[in-house]
Amino acid sequence: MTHISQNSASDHGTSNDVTLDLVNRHSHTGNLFRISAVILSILFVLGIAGFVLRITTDGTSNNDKWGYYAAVFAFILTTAQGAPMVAIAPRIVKAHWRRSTSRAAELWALSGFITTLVFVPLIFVLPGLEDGRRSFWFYHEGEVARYIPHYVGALSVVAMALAGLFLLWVSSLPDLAYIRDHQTGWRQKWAKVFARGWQGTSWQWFMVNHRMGILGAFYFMMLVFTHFVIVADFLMPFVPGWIDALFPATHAFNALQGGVATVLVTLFVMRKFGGYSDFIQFDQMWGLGKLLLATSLLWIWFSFSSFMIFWFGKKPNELYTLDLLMTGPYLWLFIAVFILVFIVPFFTLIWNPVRRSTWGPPLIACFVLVGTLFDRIRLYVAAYSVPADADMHGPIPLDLVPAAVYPDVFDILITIGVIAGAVLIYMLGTRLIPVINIWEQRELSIYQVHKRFHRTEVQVLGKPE
Amino acid sequence: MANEKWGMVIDLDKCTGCQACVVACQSENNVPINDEPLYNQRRASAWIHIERYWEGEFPDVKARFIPVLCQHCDDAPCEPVCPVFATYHNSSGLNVQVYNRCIGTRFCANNCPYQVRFFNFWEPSWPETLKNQLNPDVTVRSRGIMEKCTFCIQRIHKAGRNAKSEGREIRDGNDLDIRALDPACVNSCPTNTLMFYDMNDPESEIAKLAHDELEHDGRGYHLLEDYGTHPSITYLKKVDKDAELHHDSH
Amino acid sequence: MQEYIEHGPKKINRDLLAGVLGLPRWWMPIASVALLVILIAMCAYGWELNRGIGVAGINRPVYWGFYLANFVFWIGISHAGIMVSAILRLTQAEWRRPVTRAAEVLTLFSLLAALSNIFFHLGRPWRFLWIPPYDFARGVWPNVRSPFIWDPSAIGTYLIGSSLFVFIALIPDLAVIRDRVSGKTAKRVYGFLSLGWRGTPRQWKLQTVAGILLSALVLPVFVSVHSIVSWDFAVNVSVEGWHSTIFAPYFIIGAIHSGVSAVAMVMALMVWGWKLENYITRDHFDAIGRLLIVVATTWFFFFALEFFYAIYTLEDPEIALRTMQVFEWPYGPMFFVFIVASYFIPVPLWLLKNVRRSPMGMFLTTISVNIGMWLERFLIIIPGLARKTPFTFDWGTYHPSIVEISLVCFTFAFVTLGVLVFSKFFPLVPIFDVKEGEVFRDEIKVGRRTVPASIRE
Amino acid sequence: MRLPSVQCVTIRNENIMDLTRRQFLQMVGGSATGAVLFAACGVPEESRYINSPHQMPEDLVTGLDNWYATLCRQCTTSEGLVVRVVEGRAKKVEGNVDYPINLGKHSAKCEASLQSLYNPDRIDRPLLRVGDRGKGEFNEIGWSDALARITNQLQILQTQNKQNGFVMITDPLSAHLGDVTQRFVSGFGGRHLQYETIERTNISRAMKEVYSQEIMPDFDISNSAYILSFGADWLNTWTSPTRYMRAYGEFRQGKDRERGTLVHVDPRFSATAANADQWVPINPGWEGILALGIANVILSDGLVSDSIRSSLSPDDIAIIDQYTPEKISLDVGVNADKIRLIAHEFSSHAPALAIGGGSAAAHTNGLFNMKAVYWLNYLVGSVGVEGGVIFNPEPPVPSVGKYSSSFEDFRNLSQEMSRGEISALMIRGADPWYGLPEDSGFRRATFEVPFIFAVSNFLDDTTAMADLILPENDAFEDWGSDIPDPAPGYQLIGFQQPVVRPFYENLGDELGTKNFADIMIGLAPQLGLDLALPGTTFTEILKAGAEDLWRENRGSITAADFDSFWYGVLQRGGWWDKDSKYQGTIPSVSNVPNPKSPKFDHSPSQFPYHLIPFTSTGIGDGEGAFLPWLQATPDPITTATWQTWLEINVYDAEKLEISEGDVISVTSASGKSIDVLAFPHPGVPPGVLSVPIGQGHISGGRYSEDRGSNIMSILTPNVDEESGALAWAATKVRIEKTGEWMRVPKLENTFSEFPRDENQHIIKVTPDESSSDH
Repeated sequence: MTHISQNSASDHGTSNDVTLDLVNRHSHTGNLFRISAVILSILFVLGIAGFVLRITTDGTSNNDKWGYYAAVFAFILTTAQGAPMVAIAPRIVKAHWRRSTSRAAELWALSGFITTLVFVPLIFVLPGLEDGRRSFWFYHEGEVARYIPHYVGALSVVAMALAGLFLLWVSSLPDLAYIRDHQTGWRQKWAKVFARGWQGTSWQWFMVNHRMGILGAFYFMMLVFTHFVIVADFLMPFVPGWIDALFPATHAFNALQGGVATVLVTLFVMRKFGGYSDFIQFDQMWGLGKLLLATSLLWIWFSFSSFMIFWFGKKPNELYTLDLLMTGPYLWLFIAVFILVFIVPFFTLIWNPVRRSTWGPPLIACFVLVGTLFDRIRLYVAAYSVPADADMHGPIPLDLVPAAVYPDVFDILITIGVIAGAVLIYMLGTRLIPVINIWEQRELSIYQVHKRFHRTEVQVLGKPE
Repeated sequence: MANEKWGMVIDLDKCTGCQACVVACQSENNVPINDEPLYNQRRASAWIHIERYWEGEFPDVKARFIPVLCQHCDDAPCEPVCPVFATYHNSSGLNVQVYNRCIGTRFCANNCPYQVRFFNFWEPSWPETLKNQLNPDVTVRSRGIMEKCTFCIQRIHKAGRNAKSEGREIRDGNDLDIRALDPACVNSCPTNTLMFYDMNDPESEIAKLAHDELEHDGRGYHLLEDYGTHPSITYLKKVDKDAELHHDSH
Repeated sequence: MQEYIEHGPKKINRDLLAGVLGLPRWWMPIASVALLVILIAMCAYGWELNRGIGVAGINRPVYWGFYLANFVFWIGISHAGIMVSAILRLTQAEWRRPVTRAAEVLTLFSLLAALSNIFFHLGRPWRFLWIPPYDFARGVWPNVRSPFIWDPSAIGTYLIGSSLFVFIALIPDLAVIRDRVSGKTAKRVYGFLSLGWRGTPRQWKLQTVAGILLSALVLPVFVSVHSIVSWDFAVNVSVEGWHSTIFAPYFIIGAIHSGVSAVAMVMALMVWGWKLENYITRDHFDAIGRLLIVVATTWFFFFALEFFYAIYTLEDPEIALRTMQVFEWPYGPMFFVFIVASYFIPVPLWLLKNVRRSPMGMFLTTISVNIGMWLERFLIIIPGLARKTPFTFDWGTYHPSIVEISLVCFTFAFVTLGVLVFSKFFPLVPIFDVKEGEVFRDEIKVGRRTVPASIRE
Repeated sequence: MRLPSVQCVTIRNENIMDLTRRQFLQMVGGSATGAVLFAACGVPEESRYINSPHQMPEDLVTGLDNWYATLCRQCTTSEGLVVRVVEGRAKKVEGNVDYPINLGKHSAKCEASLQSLYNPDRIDRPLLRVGDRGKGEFNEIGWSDALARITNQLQILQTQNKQNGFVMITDPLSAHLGDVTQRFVSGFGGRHLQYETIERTNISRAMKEVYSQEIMPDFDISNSAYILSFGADWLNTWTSPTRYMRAYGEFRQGKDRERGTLVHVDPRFSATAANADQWVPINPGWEGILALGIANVILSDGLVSDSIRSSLSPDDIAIIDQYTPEKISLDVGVNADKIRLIAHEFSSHAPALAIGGGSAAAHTNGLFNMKAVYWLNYLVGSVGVEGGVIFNPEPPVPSVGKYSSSFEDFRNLSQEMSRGEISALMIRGADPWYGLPEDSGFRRATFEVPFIFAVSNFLDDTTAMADLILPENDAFEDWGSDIPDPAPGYQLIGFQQPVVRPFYENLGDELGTKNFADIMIGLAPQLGLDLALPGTTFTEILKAGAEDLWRENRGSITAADFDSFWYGVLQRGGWWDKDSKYQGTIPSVSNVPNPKSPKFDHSPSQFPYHLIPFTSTGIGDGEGAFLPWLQATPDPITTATWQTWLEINVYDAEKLEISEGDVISVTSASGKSIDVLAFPHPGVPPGVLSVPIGQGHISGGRYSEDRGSNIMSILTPNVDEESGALAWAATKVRIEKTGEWMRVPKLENTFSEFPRDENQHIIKVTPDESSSDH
């Protein structure tokens, strides 16, 4: 680790220059942006159309038609909604490189709108508890509501989305103030409304930091809890014998990995097309690259821990689960996932030159994102395709493993549409809130200095309490 | 003798819990005498033992007996966990314990869902005169090692050797062969609850019985099927006048 | 607010070598007590060897007892060293510097303590040689499918790795001692150990690189060791309480929880014992306190998952097991103590700055954590066995015998004595690391306040 | 009262010798010094063996073995065995496939007879009492000396012309041994009593009066469709369990037959009750009345064939008419509908069989109970038919039937003893000291008898009182013969041959063990008796007996010359003739026994609980208490071992705050009390306590001594006036907690609740297809 980052702040001199520069960049909207926005919105509309067709033709009664739908929901949940963690975690450990990435990450909280929307039909797809599925709610006729998983699921998804939005808003208060002060037209009005009279008093600063801390922690907890609920009630109960205590954690950690990947790709786009190349540099790639490596390692360790127990246990139900999710109808999908989510990141990112390049980590991140999508498809489609009348408790023979379910036109439309929607809403968001965090950039220019140390020049980082 | 798969059929409807098999096993296999302290320490070893389960309350109380012994599973959970291969599966479907090899980690015992593996916590001891009874064909296990039912492998081998020396194979028909072959518990069982023979032998009455009862939803079942151990022992359900049908689904 | 004391190399040497060149007054009595305990326990072990494992309280079906609970506990503690020095080194946490050595030494001795438990546990320890694959001549191999074969390999690797770790970090300090110690043989010994260290830039570079490399390499081992230890239990298909996929991460995070707590404990003891309050400052306690909050909470999350999913199966033995664990005497009270002592007492206290920053506070809380974590291991192992499978006829219980208890005491005495002896011959605080820390420390002026800063290479 | 343990000086010395010898050998072995060191700290030498890490000892070919057919003497009805002998040592016992009683099967007791052969506490030489009587101090004495002493004593009797002062108490003897004993005793002019702890007086009397049979008939369980059993635990301990269990296997799942139904009436939840399709708990002593109630239903509902009905005399019918279910249900404790149901099923499933015994026969109205129960068989016409009661023919050789003297006889004997009229008591294989209630006065009386000598292998309680102990050959070392009772429905005699040489023959002629018959035969000339026996040794007598059979030239073995016949008999373990069935007349019906209700002459307030003793699965009535295997055999219901426990209803226990293992003192109306371990379980009817017989020996070696307590000793000596049998189930008791606690040694878990399997994870149950119609 002997390379020295030339950080934007040093080139842009004082913090005020930084502010002005960023505010201007923020207000300028290019053609490429407009075109892509249009395309995305078309795709999104197509997706909605696909959904309408699906629900009119098949209804919500039979699960296997909704596997892909659930999968893409989970995909957005694990990638876009995981992204804000990339802003939260480094902030807690005071990693200096986070400053130009945190806003880009936080903005993904907007995708909460999409997930909430997409989640609604799932409530109707999931049958009630009275069919004797496994659940944490220990269903008893009369004593426990039969739709309690649905309530709790909806609640947690909404709560998570809201937490994200609040976090975004709180952390962008100072920037909104800057916009209010340095801008004119509708942006200024908009910012005026949301900046809530920010003056930058030390008390306000203290409150902002404080709120960010709390909301960050809360968002993390909501993330874990939501994944837990989704897995425990919307995924596992469909598969007899899939009693994998670790899997909710795996699912949540995938969200971290997916989040990092999402942010990496976002940064790359910003750097390449958004014109933020001065702000997004090796440091960010290096740090996020390390994170991506770490999360991939976590992925393999968690997955192996789960696999190990099932494989050694060899109970009929465990074998059934393994066959359904790994070795059976979805074998090739599983191999693809394994390569994309573990092999590729591990064997490339472990290599310093790759991490140090601006193109390496984003490229890997693309692989990871595709892998994550496949992974979700593998899990959800498989789980939703298990016949509803399978005995959930007794030993279940392997020959009841259902065949692979392939996507039809509707599924493809929906999948693309939902993803397009998420990206679209993000792009629109960048028009309202600067995608580079102005106040943190100012902070950086304050806390980072370069000194001569004996014979080399070193970078000195201030760590305020 | 390579292609056998020794197995047992246990008809729970006949078992009266008379304990004949238990003592027969003790005397055939040099199982240490379970004195009172051993029972109080919960370390009594009975390779085959009768478990008694209660059902209902007085006066409609029921006590049901089941002889439990090593199931000689095809996928025995005890086998993979032994670090030193002290327990392994032999060519004739038996789950064998190599006493000399055992170092006493007791891992196998933990991983046995049937709890039929017994550990020599103390050095087994007999009064001098009683040692005259010990079976010369069976090792006297020392302390600190695991032991369990072997389906009286020494008898199986002896029967095989005798048959070979007379230049023939063991036959199901030949009663004396079967007497020599059968484990001590099977020979003693007064009600013929326990039946033993090669499950790979298509002619064998017992193999047929096991097969039929298992296939055409008869009384056959394996102990703890949902553990996927595939035991060599087939139990036949107890018949009860006032049993509900729904229990069969379990 | 961070306080910061400039020492200067001379003072550092003087302070940190005090334990080696001199001897604290309390050293002898404590060491001799520990030695006494060890001797007594060895008599107990002799008795066990002589009479057989029957002298322990284990029975059918509870075939595993105190020894393995204790084994897991010490493996857990052993994760402290690597956690603190390797991970913190890689993430360049400044506060690690004075505590790394103590943590690593703790690792070393707790690993040995854990290993000793294996021998207590075996039915025929004199036959342990069947485990390593040496009997090729007769074609007899160990069974590589068994976690009890993975265990020795992983633990062995871990032991070697962490001893290297300790040694590499020791070299510069050994040189310092070599130059200060009086007495011919001592000089010769330290001279030999310090491998002719002269402090040339090249040597420094090598030493640093080696440190970083080792941390990177030892991390996978660190993960594998406890995963494997957890699999000793989790692969047991017939013990529902154990057969849970979460065990590997759950054990790891539990290990880190107890391990880091143990480090904090040792830090406090060092502050008191060797008067190191100028080196292990309140900041250090603060930092480790924060770390502990995160660790503890993650651990609790995994604990909750493990517990919920156990009941999730809705199998009779599982329900019975949990009822026994939580409600029945004596496990119920133990469970309560465990959960309170390892989470609900310490974490809220750690949230208070004053507690985090006071050695006494950290000492007491971390002690309670380790009591709780010991009970956790006990509560995982024994009830699981006592209620395995639907064979209610065989369900049992377990009472530890005096032999087992004294052998558990042995492990504690052994680790204590080990660390004490180590501290007599080597400095418990890495001298060179502290000096490096001083060099890398810096300040930045922001308006009117000065912000402490650290130099990044 | 408590006797100190036996100190057999000589035996001790011998042991020490042998120990020192081994150590000495170790010393000389120079290489063995290490071994000695290890031995010093007690590391067992097995742990020091170096053994192959991968070779199974089971793979090694060992020495050759021989199998000899013989008889078992542990069981009440001797079973045919084959014994595996390797290098002159008996290793394993298995059932004799040919022998009709057990057809290759055998009970736990037979297995354990190996341990009586090699028992460390077995008496290996004649012993002479040195201390006071009952102190149990004996000294070694030569055979010639011992026999001389006996001769003297008996000659004194002859000279004083008090031959009738000589009484011999043996276990029930039959065939040739019985014959010899009979001749000896009667020749001398003494008396011969046959003792069993659980006497069969009532049953044999009932057989005589109901079926007019001298000997016990056989029950054709395997062919019967419906069995109604009263009190007899015939699947566990009663008369001939192994034979019955073999039949039971057929009865349940026999080929090409419908599954039989078993209903068991018993105040105690015995193993038979556990295996029954229906267990009918009943108030103790009312079995007979219940039987009449069933008869009542059968008659009034016209479930009986006209032929039988017509053969009933009017006053029979009059008697039965009184016992309507409604009237009796309160006393009997079984509700009327249930009685009706049972009656209907019993009469509708032919052939049906009614068996009675056990505690049902052990009441002040025991004889009536038995008669009433067995009389039921007439009503359903299953007397003398397949699947019912099958009468036995006369035994093939002239022999005393296996009868056991009634309690009354022993009470009279005790009175005579205490009056000093008995001057010589000879005891063999019987333990009246243990088995008779203390109130019978036998124990006290023994101190009044000048000369007691016992022929016994073990120092059981009675033997411990003897002045002279003559050790007998073990069954496996000895010749013998037995006519099983009940026989399998045709003539059968089992022959017992020595399978190993006497274990103690190396002690020489003066020491070691002898055959009981040979002892008597040896004594006879000195006493000037002519027993007119066909031989000078017991073996010859047996051969002579066999020769008679050979001459009849029928049955399982026929041969040209006697020798081959003899060897054939020995190889098959006996001789039988399947065609020699019962020839006599089969009565169509007999008179209804005149009813009699049980009497418990104690105030219920003082003694609220019925005490039902029962025979232990393992150690039986105490005769097996010396054998560790039997001691360690778990009781089927409680799985308890090695101790005496008290089975008490769970709710009674809760009321009294009694939990398992509490030491409870049981006090009977006789004022005597014993301490037992409480064992509450769901199977015990409220108000009933049951305690196993067999523990509480005051001597007899390491396995039986000071272990548990003797329930027989506290019984109140109620008798059935008609038969004079001891009503051992008619005692009422009260219980108190002593406050002590002791773990019950049992196989079952130590988990607080009763092991249940309600969801049938383990024992799966399926409904009865054959009887699915109702």
